[in-house]
Amino acid sequence: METSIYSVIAFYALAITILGNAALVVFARNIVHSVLFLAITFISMAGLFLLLDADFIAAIQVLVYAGAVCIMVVFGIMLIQRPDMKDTNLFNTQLIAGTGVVALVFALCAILAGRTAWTDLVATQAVPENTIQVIGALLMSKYVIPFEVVAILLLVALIGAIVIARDESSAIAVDEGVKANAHD
Amino acid sequence: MFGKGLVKGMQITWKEFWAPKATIQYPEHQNPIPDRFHGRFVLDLNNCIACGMCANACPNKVISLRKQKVGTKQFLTNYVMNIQYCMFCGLCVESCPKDALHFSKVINMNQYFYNNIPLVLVQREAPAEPVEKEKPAAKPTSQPKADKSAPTAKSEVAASKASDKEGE
Amino acid sequence: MSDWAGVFIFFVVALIFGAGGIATSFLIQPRRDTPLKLEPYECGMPTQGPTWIQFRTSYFLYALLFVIFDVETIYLYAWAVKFQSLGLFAFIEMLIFVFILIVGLWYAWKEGALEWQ
Amino acid sequence: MIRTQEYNLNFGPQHPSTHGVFRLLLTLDGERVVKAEPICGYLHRGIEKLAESRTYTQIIPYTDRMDYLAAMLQNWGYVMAVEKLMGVEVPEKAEYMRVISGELSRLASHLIAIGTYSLDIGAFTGFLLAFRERETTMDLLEELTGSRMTLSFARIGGVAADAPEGWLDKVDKFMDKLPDCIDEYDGLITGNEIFQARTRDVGVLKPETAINYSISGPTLRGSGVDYDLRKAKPYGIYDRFDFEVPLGKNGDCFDRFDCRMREMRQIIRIVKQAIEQIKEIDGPVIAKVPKVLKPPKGDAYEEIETSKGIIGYYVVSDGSTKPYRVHVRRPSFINLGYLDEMLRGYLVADVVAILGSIDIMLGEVDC
Amino acid sequence: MAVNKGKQIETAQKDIWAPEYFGDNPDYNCPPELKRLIHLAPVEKVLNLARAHSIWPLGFGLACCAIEGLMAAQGPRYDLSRFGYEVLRNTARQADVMMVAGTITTKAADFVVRLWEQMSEPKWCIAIGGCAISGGPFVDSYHVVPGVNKLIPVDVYVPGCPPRPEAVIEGFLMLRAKILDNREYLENFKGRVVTG
Amino acid sequence: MFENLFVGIADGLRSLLGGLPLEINEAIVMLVKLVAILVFILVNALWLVYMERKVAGYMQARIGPNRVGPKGLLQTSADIGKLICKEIIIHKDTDKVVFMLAPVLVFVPTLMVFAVIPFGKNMAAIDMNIGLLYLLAIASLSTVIFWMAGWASNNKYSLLGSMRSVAQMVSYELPMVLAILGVIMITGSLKMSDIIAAQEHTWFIFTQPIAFLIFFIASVSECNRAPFDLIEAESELVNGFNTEYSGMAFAMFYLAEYANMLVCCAMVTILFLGGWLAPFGLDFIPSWLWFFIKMYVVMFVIMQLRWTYPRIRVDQLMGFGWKVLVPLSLANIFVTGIGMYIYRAIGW
Amino acid sequence: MLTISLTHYVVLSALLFSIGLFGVITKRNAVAVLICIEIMLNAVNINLVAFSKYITPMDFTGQIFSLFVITVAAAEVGIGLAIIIAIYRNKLSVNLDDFDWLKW
Ligand code: SF4
Ligand code: SF4
Ligand code: SF4
Repeated sequence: METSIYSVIAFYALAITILGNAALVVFARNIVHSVLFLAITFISMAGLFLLLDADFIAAIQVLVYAGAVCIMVVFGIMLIQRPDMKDTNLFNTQLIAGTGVVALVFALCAILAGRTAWTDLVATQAVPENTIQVIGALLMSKYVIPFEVVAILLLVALIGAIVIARDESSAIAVDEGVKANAHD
Repeated sequence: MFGKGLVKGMQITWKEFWAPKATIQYPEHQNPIPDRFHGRFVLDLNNCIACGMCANACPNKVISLRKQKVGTKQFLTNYVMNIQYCMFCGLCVESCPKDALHFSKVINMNQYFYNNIPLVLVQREAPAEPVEKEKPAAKPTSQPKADKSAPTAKSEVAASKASDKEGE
Repeated sequence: MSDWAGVFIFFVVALIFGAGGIATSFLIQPRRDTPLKLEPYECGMPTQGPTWIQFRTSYFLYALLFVIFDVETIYLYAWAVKFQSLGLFAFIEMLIFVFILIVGLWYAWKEGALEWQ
Repeated sequence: MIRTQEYNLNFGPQHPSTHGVFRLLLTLDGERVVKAEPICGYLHRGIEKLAESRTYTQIIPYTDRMDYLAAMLQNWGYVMAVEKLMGVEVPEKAEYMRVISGELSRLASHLIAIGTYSLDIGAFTGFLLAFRERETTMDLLEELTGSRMTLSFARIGGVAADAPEGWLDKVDKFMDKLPDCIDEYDGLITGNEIFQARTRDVGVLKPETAINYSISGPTLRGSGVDYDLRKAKPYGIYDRFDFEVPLGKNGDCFDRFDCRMREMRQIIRIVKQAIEQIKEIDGPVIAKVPKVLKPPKGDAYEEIETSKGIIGYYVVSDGSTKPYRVHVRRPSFINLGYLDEMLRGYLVADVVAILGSIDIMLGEVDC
Repeated sequence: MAVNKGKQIETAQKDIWAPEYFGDNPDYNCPPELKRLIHLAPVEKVLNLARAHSIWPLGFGLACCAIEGLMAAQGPRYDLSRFGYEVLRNTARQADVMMVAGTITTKAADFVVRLWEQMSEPKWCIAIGGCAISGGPFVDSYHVVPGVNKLIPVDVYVPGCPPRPEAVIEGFLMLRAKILDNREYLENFKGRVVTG
Repeated sequence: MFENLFVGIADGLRSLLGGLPLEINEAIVMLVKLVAILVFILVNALWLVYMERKVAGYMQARIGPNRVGPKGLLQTSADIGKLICKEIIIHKDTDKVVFMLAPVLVFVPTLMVFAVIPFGKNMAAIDMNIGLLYLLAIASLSTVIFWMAGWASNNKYSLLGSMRSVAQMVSYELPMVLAILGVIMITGSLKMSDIIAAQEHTWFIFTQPIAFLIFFIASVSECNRAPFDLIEAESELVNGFNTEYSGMAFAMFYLAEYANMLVCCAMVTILFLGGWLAPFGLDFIPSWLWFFIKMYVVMFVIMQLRWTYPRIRVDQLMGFGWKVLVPLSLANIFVTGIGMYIYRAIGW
Repeated sequence: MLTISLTHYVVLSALLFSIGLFGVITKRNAVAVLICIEIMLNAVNINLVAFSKYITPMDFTGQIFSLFVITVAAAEVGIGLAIIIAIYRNKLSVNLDDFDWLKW
């Protein structure tokens, strides 16, 4: 239970930043702007993690999400972007249906969250200071199997992405297409 | 071995770092300018006979001179070099039969205004009487108007055009 | 906790510094817009064609490799700080972990994903 | 590989590494060049046309302004053509003066070529160090001719002036010092692994292609074709000197660069021999030619080897004081002919390397 | 551009001694931009001090004069960097002074103007060499613009063909004096006619 | 004597403000530290630009700035003064907000990184537990900002330059991060003060020479210095990602570049050269002075590199990063691990 | 409301998740959908870390889980983008409305 006035302010400020930017991600018309808002969302999320005494996760959030994933998405966009697409991030036809579904999901979540007696579960200890040490130790002992699986997962992702992304067979056909497209 | 060239390069720059510098601090010091340097023109008025050879030799009609007959001699009233057109090639200096035109060692001809760029080497009025003791053949009756109004030199075409016919 | 408050102060001041510099500049700079000035600069010529160029896959592959290895380094960091006290077993485990990823690097190399196109 | 959309990129005219106002319209696929369209003419000053309204002597300063880095060589080519037209015999001493000042000009040009090339590749220091030696060369030329760059030194029938007192010794001394400087560039630029990695196997020009495209100068010799007019058809008094023609092997950028580098050492040899020989010669530096030149009707073509390649002057006379037509075969322009194909398939960074290695001079390209 | 037959020169130059420059003229309609500058005037003195000592040229060479005026002046012997003027910017956006060094042909005139326009204020122009000043040796040519002052305003003229690097440095110093509004220095040049 | 100068000032300030609530007290002390760091960065950046030009001049047989102020020391101040009052052009095709945001933001990661750098004994503004990781995380953000600048300019040169720079920074961040790992394995902590303390006896440059080399090369590349300065690649891409920027916006990038250099040199010093530790027991010189001396030695080497080497081509750059540095840094981890086991077997 | 309890985090997470979900359902651009999935995963992360702090502060299970989530998310974006690039290559479009050849 955080009681310090500063953490309360921090929480609300961060929450507003996160939600606002997440909304902007969805509503921005230009996909590049979406990505930039996404980066801000990620960074403020790291702030939230700091509030939760998870400094290691926060650093990783910035390192991986803001520093790496955003870059990759940006590269992906630059790869597939047509120059004529200024409005690259439009809504599709399921806008109304989507809103309905989302409202439903949120209502469900809210109800469930409200009905759970969180206070019973809350433990009283504080989080240890040096999280990274503990996490390192845990990873090497209790979570060894997931840890190795992560390696496999990354390997598979790497190989899979390379196989998918580079594809020579269709290059010629696309070539024509691109050229035809380039002139209009 | 890879990296030898890299180390060598570092050595050279390191050596250069301590080596004496080639810079000459210009406004205070200056490298001596050689005698033949093609700098600003000077005209030795005593020698010049206003023959117009220099204007003729110039590829770009830079020199415009006005002369006036005073007695038997040609009197130079106006000698303007539009050095904005000049190539500093030295053909004019070479062609001068009397060695009147020279290059000086002055390098700085900079100006803020276009109108000031031409070099006015001579600007004077012709004397009413011939200076020499010889008998004046015919005293010029009308004083030709000397251009005294503007201090800036008007670029003059007449003289160079007149002297251009040799080439045709 | 207070550490991070300090970081936040750093962030705010850095932002103020950046914005302040630019804002001052906007206050005192002369401005005159001409149509030519407002065109993109391309070596003194009007730009030809769209300026949003399309890039090649190699860029993406580099980014992909980077992401994968960046994630890997997280685990490596968590392990490295505990390396001295964890013992041989953890070391070997990490060797396996790294080895699996080296396989990935080797594959990328072999497939030419490391070639600049 | 996915073919991305091709796009055009203006490379120049205001670009740090086009060596003047030259424009390359690159069609790029990613960073690879698909097509390169050289667009020149930004410096077309109509020298050939202007020459028709100047007398024969008056044209000399204009030739300076074509390849302004090696002005003497341009003068030389022109006056040789006129001399041939008029049948003037050039005095011995003038020939030597021409050789010395011409080779110094060539040296200045090569120094700029290697300097700017290293600048293109990204080594700034090489550029400025090359300029240091160029300043000395300029000093020498200035002492001789009165101008630093645009010399206008050659005259029809000889040269404008004899060497001033002690000048030859100064040149000699400079030539003694120069090998050390060249060693320094070698260490700094040629020997550098990064530089070699940048330039080797880039922009390969096959000997046959080079000949077919009529390429000349160090660009040609970098491909291993042994053709230097000074050796192949010795004009002037070049048959009296003992020197080598440096050749490349692969015809890539590095070879072309290295050719210039080694050519500088040959310049030292030539100048040293010329100084030795000129000391024994006495006489005028200009033949007796009439003040007003009126060559007989006819035409003449003379070509010499400049720092960029073979420059040829074609002068047609109609018997008046002014030439009927002057045409110049400009090596830089002709060397550019193969540029498009040479660039294809290379990266943008290589464009700079290749363009720099041809060592074009825009004043000459556009004339 | 028409062939400059008679070499009649109409100059398009800034006359900094014109009365409207000082705002003495009551009829003179002061643009808002100028008004803003008037408020800034005290600051401007300091800023001019900074401007005058950090004139970054646009790395822009056209012909022969570029070798002497740009390269040799940057070179070890003359070393413009002593004054802090060596930072050659490759993009017009960051440059302060455009050194027009070389012949401007009609084909090039277009982009010279474009480059000049694309430079950010405040900016100056130095015309180096005969060609840039007036078309120089090629003034008769059918393809040469007779002088850069037909296209853009020029602050300092450096005649020569090519001028020595020293003269180029001198030109920079003149520009510095102009920016600093060094009256004594400037008066020296007002109506100055060089006589032999 | 001067050893405790800065720490003393901070303590004095703290006790001076003793009456205030703790948070405010801390905040004010932090602010003072921050301003000190900001001034430090700016002064250093100005000095570095000057030094760069001087060093360049001296290596090129000329003398560099010497007219403005004593010995030309005010040259860079004049430059900045001029850049402030220069027009910022926002041309019509730009994405205006992003275009102006990039120069505002470009200083942020750099300054934030300085929070954890110990300039001397007990002289880090914040000595946090995950200091190194924090530094890496924040530093990785600058890639996005460079990309923003390039993309928003809507100029082919800028876009090409920024894409290149991002690809480059991304590729070299990895070997850099992996090289640090060797150090962390020995120290077992991400805290800056622990890392320096672990070098009490031997600097890590001796125990981790490969890591040092990799880190050095990678950090030269990270701050886009020659021979890896493709980002600006003057002779190819005009000015790279900042082609369209003028005036103060450009100055921000310019300053940030040098501030980044400062960070890199500081990192090399901290990780491999023993930070503020005095070598050979020469501890009459205050620790912070040692830190500067070491930092500037590294700086000089980086500058000399720039003025010596040509620029390497983009494909070679990428190849070098991925095919040489990454495998090498992975190998370094193995070697360090095995070496430590051997060392422990023998030593203890 | 001057204390921050677990509920706050859960609600925040739910809101974020909903925004992400909304984006996934309604966006037309495939990359945008991918981005929104990232947001959803992040929402989950908030929960995990919050639980970790409030419920099992000594176990770190939540934190380690979120570590894995981050890993998976990174891998997912990589693969996702690769797939989009591959599809783009065939269809020259990233518009999800065009990706209907699975339906025929
Ligand atoms: S050629 Fe000589 S003497 Fe004749 S006008 Fe010219 S300067 Fe005078
Ligand atoms: S130097 Fe040449 S261009 Fe100049 S005035 Fe003399 S002859 Fe004419
Ligand atoms: S003034 Fe002379 S040197 Fe300068 S560009 Fe013109 S012709 Fe060349």
